[in-house]
Amino acid sequence: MARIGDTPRSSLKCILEAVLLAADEPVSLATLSRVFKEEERPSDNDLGKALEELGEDYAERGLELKEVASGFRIQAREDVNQWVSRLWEQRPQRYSRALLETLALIAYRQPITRGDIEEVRGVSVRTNIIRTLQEREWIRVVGHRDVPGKPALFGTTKAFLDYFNLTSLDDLPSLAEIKDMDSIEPELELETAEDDS
Amino acid sequence: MARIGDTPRSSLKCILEAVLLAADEPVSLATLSRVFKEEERPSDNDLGKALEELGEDYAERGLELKEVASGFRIQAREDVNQWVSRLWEQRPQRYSRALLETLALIAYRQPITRGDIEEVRGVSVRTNIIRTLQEREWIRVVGHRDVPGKPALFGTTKAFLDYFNLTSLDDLPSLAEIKDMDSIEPELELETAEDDS
Amino acid sequence: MVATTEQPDTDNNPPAQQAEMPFAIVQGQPLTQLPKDLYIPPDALEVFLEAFEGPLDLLLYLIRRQNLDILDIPIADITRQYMGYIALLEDLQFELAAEYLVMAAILAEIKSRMLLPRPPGDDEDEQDPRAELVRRLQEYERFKQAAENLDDLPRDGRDFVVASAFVQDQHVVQIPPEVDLGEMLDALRDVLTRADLFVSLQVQMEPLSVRERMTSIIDRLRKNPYMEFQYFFTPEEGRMGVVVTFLALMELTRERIVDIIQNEPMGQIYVKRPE
Repeated sequence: MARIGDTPRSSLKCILEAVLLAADEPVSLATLSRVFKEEERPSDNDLGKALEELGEDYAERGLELKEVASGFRIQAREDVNQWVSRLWEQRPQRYSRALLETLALIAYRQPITRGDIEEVRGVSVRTNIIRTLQEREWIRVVGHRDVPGKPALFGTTKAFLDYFNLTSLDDLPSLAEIKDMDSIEPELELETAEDDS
Repeated sequence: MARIGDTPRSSLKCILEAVLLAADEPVSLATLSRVFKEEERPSDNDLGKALEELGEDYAERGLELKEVASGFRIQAREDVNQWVSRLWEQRPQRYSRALLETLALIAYRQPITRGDIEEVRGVSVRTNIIRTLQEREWIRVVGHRDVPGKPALFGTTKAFLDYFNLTSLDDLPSLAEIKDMDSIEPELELETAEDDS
Repeated sequence: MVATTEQPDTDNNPPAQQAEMPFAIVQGQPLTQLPKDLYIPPDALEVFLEAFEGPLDLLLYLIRRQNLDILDIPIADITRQYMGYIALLEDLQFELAAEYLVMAAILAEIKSRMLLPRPPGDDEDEQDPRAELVRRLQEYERFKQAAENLDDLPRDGRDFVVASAFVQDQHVVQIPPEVDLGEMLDALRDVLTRADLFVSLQVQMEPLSVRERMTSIIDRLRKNPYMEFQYFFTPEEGRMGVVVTFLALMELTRERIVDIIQNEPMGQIYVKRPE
């Protein structure tokens, strides 16, 4: 049986590249490590170095090695997206504002109940939005709040992060600040007097 | 909108590579041609040349550019197949009690026939248990008993001793010791646990 | 409900800089007032309502399009505009989501509280009646923004495509389970207890080295089915080794696994693998 590096084609880097491209989903470091038999298993350090080299090889290519939440994957860069996307007739799906707002609330405020979401949005959340998000495996029930009715608490998944090319929730754009109202207190009475003319 | 070759990442070759890897199936020359807008569409000759170059780039990689009936695709080479295929390995279930009993009897009573094992266990030994243990190279046929049917005699192997970190069968606790154990000693489990790491 | 009593643009005309938002476009012309005699397809208003994600969104729109400070909303003005839209929609028997009506009530309440003289002295504790609404508007706005940011993030299949290579004969590799020695010994104890072997068969207590030796003897006979008896004894193993080998050979003979042959008295003894 051949061993790592017996030929240039089976160098650690080449094996990792083939494994990443053969996998149907991002591959974690643990899984990458497991494709090697115990007696030849490279250290995490060696794996990391080979991945780094592979990433550098891709610097001038239409591909990139990307680490997302559930592991590493190779993807076509945005640079070549205009051509790649012409492979498919269908335009990528657009999502409604209601769905995106619900998803944003779950992402930033998890764990969160449907009631919490409705309170912030000021409207009821339609069931099919929750269902769509669950079917896409972007959100999941992470528990139940200990109040009457035991409403489900939702959180986002690794698949959500993978889909949006993120490694962790920390990579999400930061939320806008909430401004304090006290600063405008003095003008209050003047203003109301005018308004009610 | 960027044009072919504006950057190294969007050279014709890089675009083709990304397109081939983004597609889920072989891509015909006609489809490859169609990802380019009419005004920038390369000739079939240019496409062919770029594909050839791409194939050469892959000479020392774990991948190859392959033309099949329905078009071109990039695939993992046989050189790296042993690692790639471990991606789809099935996580082990646990061995059955029957298998462990059979293995223990072979270890302690070798050389032993299947009939002997059945006699002690009081039930028949399924063929797939014997086969599993043989495939794992923990037991082997060491001979045949000189009785009608010439049943195979099984014994344990060096690999069996290695797996359990034993130098010889004498390192196994004696039957008397086993009888007296309430449950198997913790040190023993600790030892094997370390071995498996 | 307060909302229905007030009509838009009946008394107070909005300030000039506040361009009214068209609620529909008819033949390219934005429609800000609803002519009493003009038929507007209900669909147009539906589109208008669907453009908003609820009353907070509508309020935010009214505030933002006039460049008003969210922290200092002219509540009477905004309430009047809001009520205007609500009334308009109700006039058309448009079925409004309940949330819009609730908001109308909230606005009316804030407006009336703003009119009440505030008790002198304890303005420290007295909150601006608008405070809660302002908090909600800001909270909603930040998530509205977050949703837009989310929409702008690179997205799988839209902004990038995951690359994958073909794999020939993709077959599943079975990884054998780990076995714990203790687990195996537990199994052995069970089976021996079941078979009552601990008590009945003292032969079971023989040292395992004999068993091991038995295996190695047959193994050697596999390669050479006919071997001299003394060949199996190695003096380096000492007395114990000799005893182990002897016991192993006896046991193998008893179990009819090997034959021991002596062709003539005092002659060479052979160990033979049965044919």
